[in-house]
Amino acid sequence: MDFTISTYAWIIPLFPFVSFLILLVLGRQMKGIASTISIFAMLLATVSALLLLGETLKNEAQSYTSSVFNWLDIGDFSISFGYEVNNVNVLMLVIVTVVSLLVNVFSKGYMADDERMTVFYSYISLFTFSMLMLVISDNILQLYIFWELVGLCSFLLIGFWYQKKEAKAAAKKAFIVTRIGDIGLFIAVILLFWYMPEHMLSFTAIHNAFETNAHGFSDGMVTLVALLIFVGAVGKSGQFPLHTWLPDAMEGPTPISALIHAATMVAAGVFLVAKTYDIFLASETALLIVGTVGAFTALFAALIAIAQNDIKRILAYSTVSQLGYMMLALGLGTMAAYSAAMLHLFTHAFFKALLFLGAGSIIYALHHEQNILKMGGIGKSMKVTTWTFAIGTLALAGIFPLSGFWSKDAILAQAYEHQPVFFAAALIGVFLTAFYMSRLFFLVFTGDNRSGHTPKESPWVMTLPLIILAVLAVCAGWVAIPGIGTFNEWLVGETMEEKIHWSILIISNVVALLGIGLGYKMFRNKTASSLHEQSGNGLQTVLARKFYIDELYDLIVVKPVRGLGAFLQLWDEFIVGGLVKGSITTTRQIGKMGMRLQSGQMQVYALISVIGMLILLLIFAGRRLI
Amino acid sequence: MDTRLFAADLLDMLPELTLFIAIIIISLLDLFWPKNASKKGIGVLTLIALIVSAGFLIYQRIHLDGVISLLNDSYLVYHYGILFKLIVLLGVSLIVMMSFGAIRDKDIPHIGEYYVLLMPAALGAMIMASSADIITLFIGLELLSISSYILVALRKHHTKSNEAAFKYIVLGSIASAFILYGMSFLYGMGGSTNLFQIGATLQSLESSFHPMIYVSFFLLLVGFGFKLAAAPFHTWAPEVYSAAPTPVVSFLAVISKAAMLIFMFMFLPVYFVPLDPVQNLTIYSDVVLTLHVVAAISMIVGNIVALMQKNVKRLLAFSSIANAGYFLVVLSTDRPGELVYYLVAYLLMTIGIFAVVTALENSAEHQDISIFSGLYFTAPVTAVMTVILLLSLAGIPLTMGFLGKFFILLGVIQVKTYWLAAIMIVSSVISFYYYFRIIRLMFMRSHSEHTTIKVPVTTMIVIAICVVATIFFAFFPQYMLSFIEWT
Amino acid sequence: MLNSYLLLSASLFCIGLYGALSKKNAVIVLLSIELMLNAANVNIIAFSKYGINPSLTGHVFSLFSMTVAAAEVAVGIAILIMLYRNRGISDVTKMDVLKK
Amino acid sequence: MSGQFIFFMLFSVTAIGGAIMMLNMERIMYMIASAAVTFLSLAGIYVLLHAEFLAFVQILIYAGAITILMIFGIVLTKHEEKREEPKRRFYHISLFAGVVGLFAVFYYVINQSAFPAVTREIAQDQTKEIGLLIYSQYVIPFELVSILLTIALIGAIIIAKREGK
Repeated sequence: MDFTISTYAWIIPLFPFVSFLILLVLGRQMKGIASTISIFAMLLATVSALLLLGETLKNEAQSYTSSVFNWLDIGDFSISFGYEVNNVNVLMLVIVTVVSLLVNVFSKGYMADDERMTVFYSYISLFTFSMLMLVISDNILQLYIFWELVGLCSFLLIGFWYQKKEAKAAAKKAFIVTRIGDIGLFIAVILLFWYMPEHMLSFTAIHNAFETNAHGFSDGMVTLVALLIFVGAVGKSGQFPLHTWLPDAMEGPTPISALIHAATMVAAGVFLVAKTYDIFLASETALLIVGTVGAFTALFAALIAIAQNDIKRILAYSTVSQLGYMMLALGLGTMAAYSAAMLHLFTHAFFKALLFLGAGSIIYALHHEQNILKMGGIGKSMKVTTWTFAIGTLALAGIFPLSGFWSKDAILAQAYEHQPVFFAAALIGVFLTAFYMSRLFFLVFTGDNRSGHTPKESPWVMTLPLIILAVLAVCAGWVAIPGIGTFNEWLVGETMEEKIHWSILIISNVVALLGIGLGYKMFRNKTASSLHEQSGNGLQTVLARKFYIDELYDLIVVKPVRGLGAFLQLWDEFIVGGLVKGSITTTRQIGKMGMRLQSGQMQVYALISVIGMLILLLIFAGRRLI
Repeated sequence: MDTRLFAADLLDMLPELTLFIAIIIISLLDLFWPKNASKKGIGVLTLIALIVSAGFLIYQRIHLDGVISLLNDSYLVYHYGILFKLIVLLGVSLIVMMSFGAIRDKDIPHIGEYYVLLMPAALGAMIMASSADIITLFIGLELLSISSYILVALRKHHTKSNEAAFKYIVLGSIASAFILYGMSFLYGMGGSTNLFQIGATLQSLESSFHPMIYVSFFLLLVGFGFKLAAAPFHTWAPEVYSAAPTPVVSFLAVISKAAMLIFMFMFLPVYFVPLDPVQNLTIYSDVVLTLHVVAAISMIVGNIVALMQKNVKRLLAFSSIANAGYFLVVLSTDRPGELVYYLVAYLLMTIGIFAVVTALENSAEHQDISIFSGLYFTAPVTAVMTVILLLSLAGIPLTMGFLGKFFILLGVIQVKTYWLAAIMIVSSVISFYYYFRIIRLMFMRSHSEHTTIKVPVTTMIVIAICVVATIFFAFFPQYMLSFIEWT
Repeated sequence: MLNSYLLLSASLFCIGLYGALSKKNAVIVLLSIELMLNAANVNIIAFSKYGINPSLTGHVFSLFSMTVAAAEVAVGIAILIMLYRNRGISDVTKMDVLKK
Repeated sequence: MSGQFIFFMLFSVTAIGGAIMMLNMERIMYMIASAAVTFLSLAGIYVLLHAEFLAFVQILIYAGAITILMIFGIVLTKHEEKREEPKRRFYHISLFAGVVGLFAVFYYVINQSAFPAVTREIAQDQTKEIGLLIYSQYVIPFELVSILLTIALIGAIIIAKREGK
């Protein structure tokens, strides 16, 4: 075999790992250059990933698998520690390295004042390493291992500002909620282990077994395994009903939100489902559930986003909603929908990272103000941020010809062909997305400055990543222009017949423009006083101010929608929040009971033992004898 | 079938004999040790004795062919027994090394005796691994127990420690009485002190004896659960752990536990008594079920109560109670290989973390969990190694702790005890939380307790050995597994 | 006849346990534990005459257990003396400085 | 009623009586004396069980050594004689229930099991036979016990020793 970069793909994760080790061991002495080390390592990783991409573009779609060493050999089974390079993996590699590089650069400015910068960069490096390893894992156990590690990094980074009570609480919540998903995935791994022929856990083996139907599973078992895997994905990708940790995770530093909680880690759930797609294809039920959960999440997270005032929380719900789109597409069960989901993952990573970093730039300029009602008029003084943010907004809204348009359109077209209900949900979602984004945009960038600070454009280390991401947010979708782009064939490896639904192209654009228009009408050039009055007594204002159009919209569209959003938020607070609180209270109660046993009286201790023994004896021996 | 011991047989007992002779010689040396000379010399000699003994063990393993049985099947030299003994020796050696820097004169006035006492304790544990005779098992157990009572009591000027020692010996003796009483029933029904013969006789007994067989097990369970620190027999552990010298605590947490596992490993086969041949039901299945329940209670109680602890050693006590639960799970699935793997993993991470604790508490002069705060900024290397040990204890991937638990879970799921698997997963998830609390403390800059921390070189070596092995055998479990599976 | 011996031993065991768990005086607690060990010895010796396959092994067994009991009680008393010297108590219910 | 049974009744009544007295006596010296009575009665029981050697050892170790040790313990630790009943009623009730439950279990178990009524005559020269057993079959525990006693000796000395400060 000729020299190929694929063979050396394992080097890519090593760069951030080495940077992690350096920062960890020598961190204190090199506080000044911590960021440089990390950025340099990421640069190397990005270049290698791009080289790898170049190679896979040249070649026919083929996958390269290699086990580095046999990790476990017990009795009759063996699990190797290896890596796999195929087009899906390479796509993810590129996303992760590029976004991570840009976030690294951005953080140099954003975190400049933080005294624990070294720790921050070491966490980021560790995260990037784990994420890259997750991406190139060749078997599901290995994937699980790094799945846990990225979760760990996420946990640490959400609670990075441990002095903040909210950050601590958010880390705790993320911990408990995502754990539920992880347990599901872990059980799925063990079940796969026991039931797969010859205990094989590699993705290739899973693919082969399910494609040829040569697996040892009963139908029910397939559904169970698929759903357990999906539970893992739901936890990580913030799908309903485990989404609640993601908006809270915004308590972490903003660059982290961009990297982990928007572009990469949360997409791991989608990636996992994509990797084990053959299992899902084998079960109709599982597919339907995936699609339904996705569609529901896409819609309802968008609704909640409308009711939010915190800039990062709006973006977080938007992320949840967009991940819902990807799940929706995966639930359709066709290869075209599959590649549409991956395309959306690809484009979303860039424009969402752009939006988050843009938000970071704003927050930085406004001295950590996050409430959009207290912003406004930033457009004049922060030109770069404004323009790039606008591009991100349009891309997310799905306006032609930006990247979000193509990927969202691909999903819409597939939904239209296979599941009209999902299509309807997705279309409403498009409208809502455009609406809440334009609300965000106009409240922040136009109108009076309500923040009490004079914003200054951020330093170039922060604006440069924004510009690069903006370019990507514009162009990334062009790889898959229907009829021209070759994304589908490249990804899936087979040519697909594509119908171009012109009507959908147009409808989705119109709907998105409608949403933006409504937002424009309602939130453009707000002054502090008008905002205040709007939230005050409604009907009197209508008559007095004679803003008929605005207020009519408000009354018949926005109010109900926002009401619904608020209602759905109750789910978050009471059901999931209650669950989290409940589990904490229960453990605390058991803990207190256990503590009470420690009375210091040794005779009591002995009696506890004797009575415990008697109870066990009566239960387990008694049932045989009586 | 010879009931006598010949000089040639002594060759098969060389590892034990080495310790036996070392105990006599070193304790005599200790008597005549120069008054003003450092007692570390005694420790070094002890370490040498342990290493020589381990060397003989390895030699014995290499030349082992099948099972060597002495004294009418009452003393066995076999593969897993040798592995257990090696684990015991490894653990005690690490503890001796840790003690060089950790044990201070003002804490323990009799350092020489401290080192000497570790040897009979190890000898007791080693004898238990070889013995198929209940008398020898009992004596081995008592040798271990009495040595550890004295070890706990060695911190003479520390009133809390005195009290803990007294509680420990009273409760420990009650546990021994239960064990002895249970053994007396086994002896009566089995008509022999040899476990194989007891097992054979019990199987042939008529059903009227079944209640007594059950009772004998539950009597043993009290003592077993007590010394393993499994709930609900665990209540002594937090007190004794928090008051005893830290190296002794790691001895209790690792060696005592390992010895009790060997003990039960020997006894469990006795209970293969058929109850109902049609349903293939044996007393053993009830025994296993009981162990599962005890395991579940231990995991839940240990992990949850640990959440509430502010004292590091109490926290680790509850963590070791939870680990007793994991051990019970693997013990009842009857997979000695997994048991050995997890035992090694547990040994490394526990001794490693106690080595860290001993350095920190000596520097801070208290045991509050805050001794960890800001560690990353005062002693980064130690902090990083501590993180790895804690991650292993929490069972995070790429550590031995994870693989060990993974193996245990595979076994549990294979025997289809799903409820136990669920409890195990959920409770170890809970455990993440308190381990992470410590990790987070270490990375807090503002609250740093210490200005500088001096970790003694020997302690550092112990920590490093534990960390490196924890990582190495997670990436290359093959090396260990092939040694465990060696036939 | 065996049953009578076994019942005697069971009673002694239970009385010993009761004493160990109810008496406040540390010395008496230790003494009660000795009673429990003694009960086990009665069991063993009774079994070595009347049990299944009677033999002298039981005698050896109880010989050992008596030795162990003596060693245990010696250490126990030593620890108690040390504790008394440092804290001035010998009442087990007052030993609770370690509770949390 | 055989003579053996009469003696058994006599010894067991004194043994259990001594044990109960031990728990109920007012003064500590009386408690120890009652315990000694129990230990001596048990030696009698051993004689009934044809364990003369053990009966001898029992008198030596229990009635002798251990009782003396206990008296040492009493003398070296002062004891307030007055008994004020602590308010641990719930504890005492559950303790009583636990112990009675345990005894009930033993009672049931002992009465259930049907041991064969065969007894084999044990060798006449017990001391010699026991010695032979110890030095052949049980030589390992015997050697271990020697270590154990040494350790206990050393331990007891260093623990109880007053540290010169």
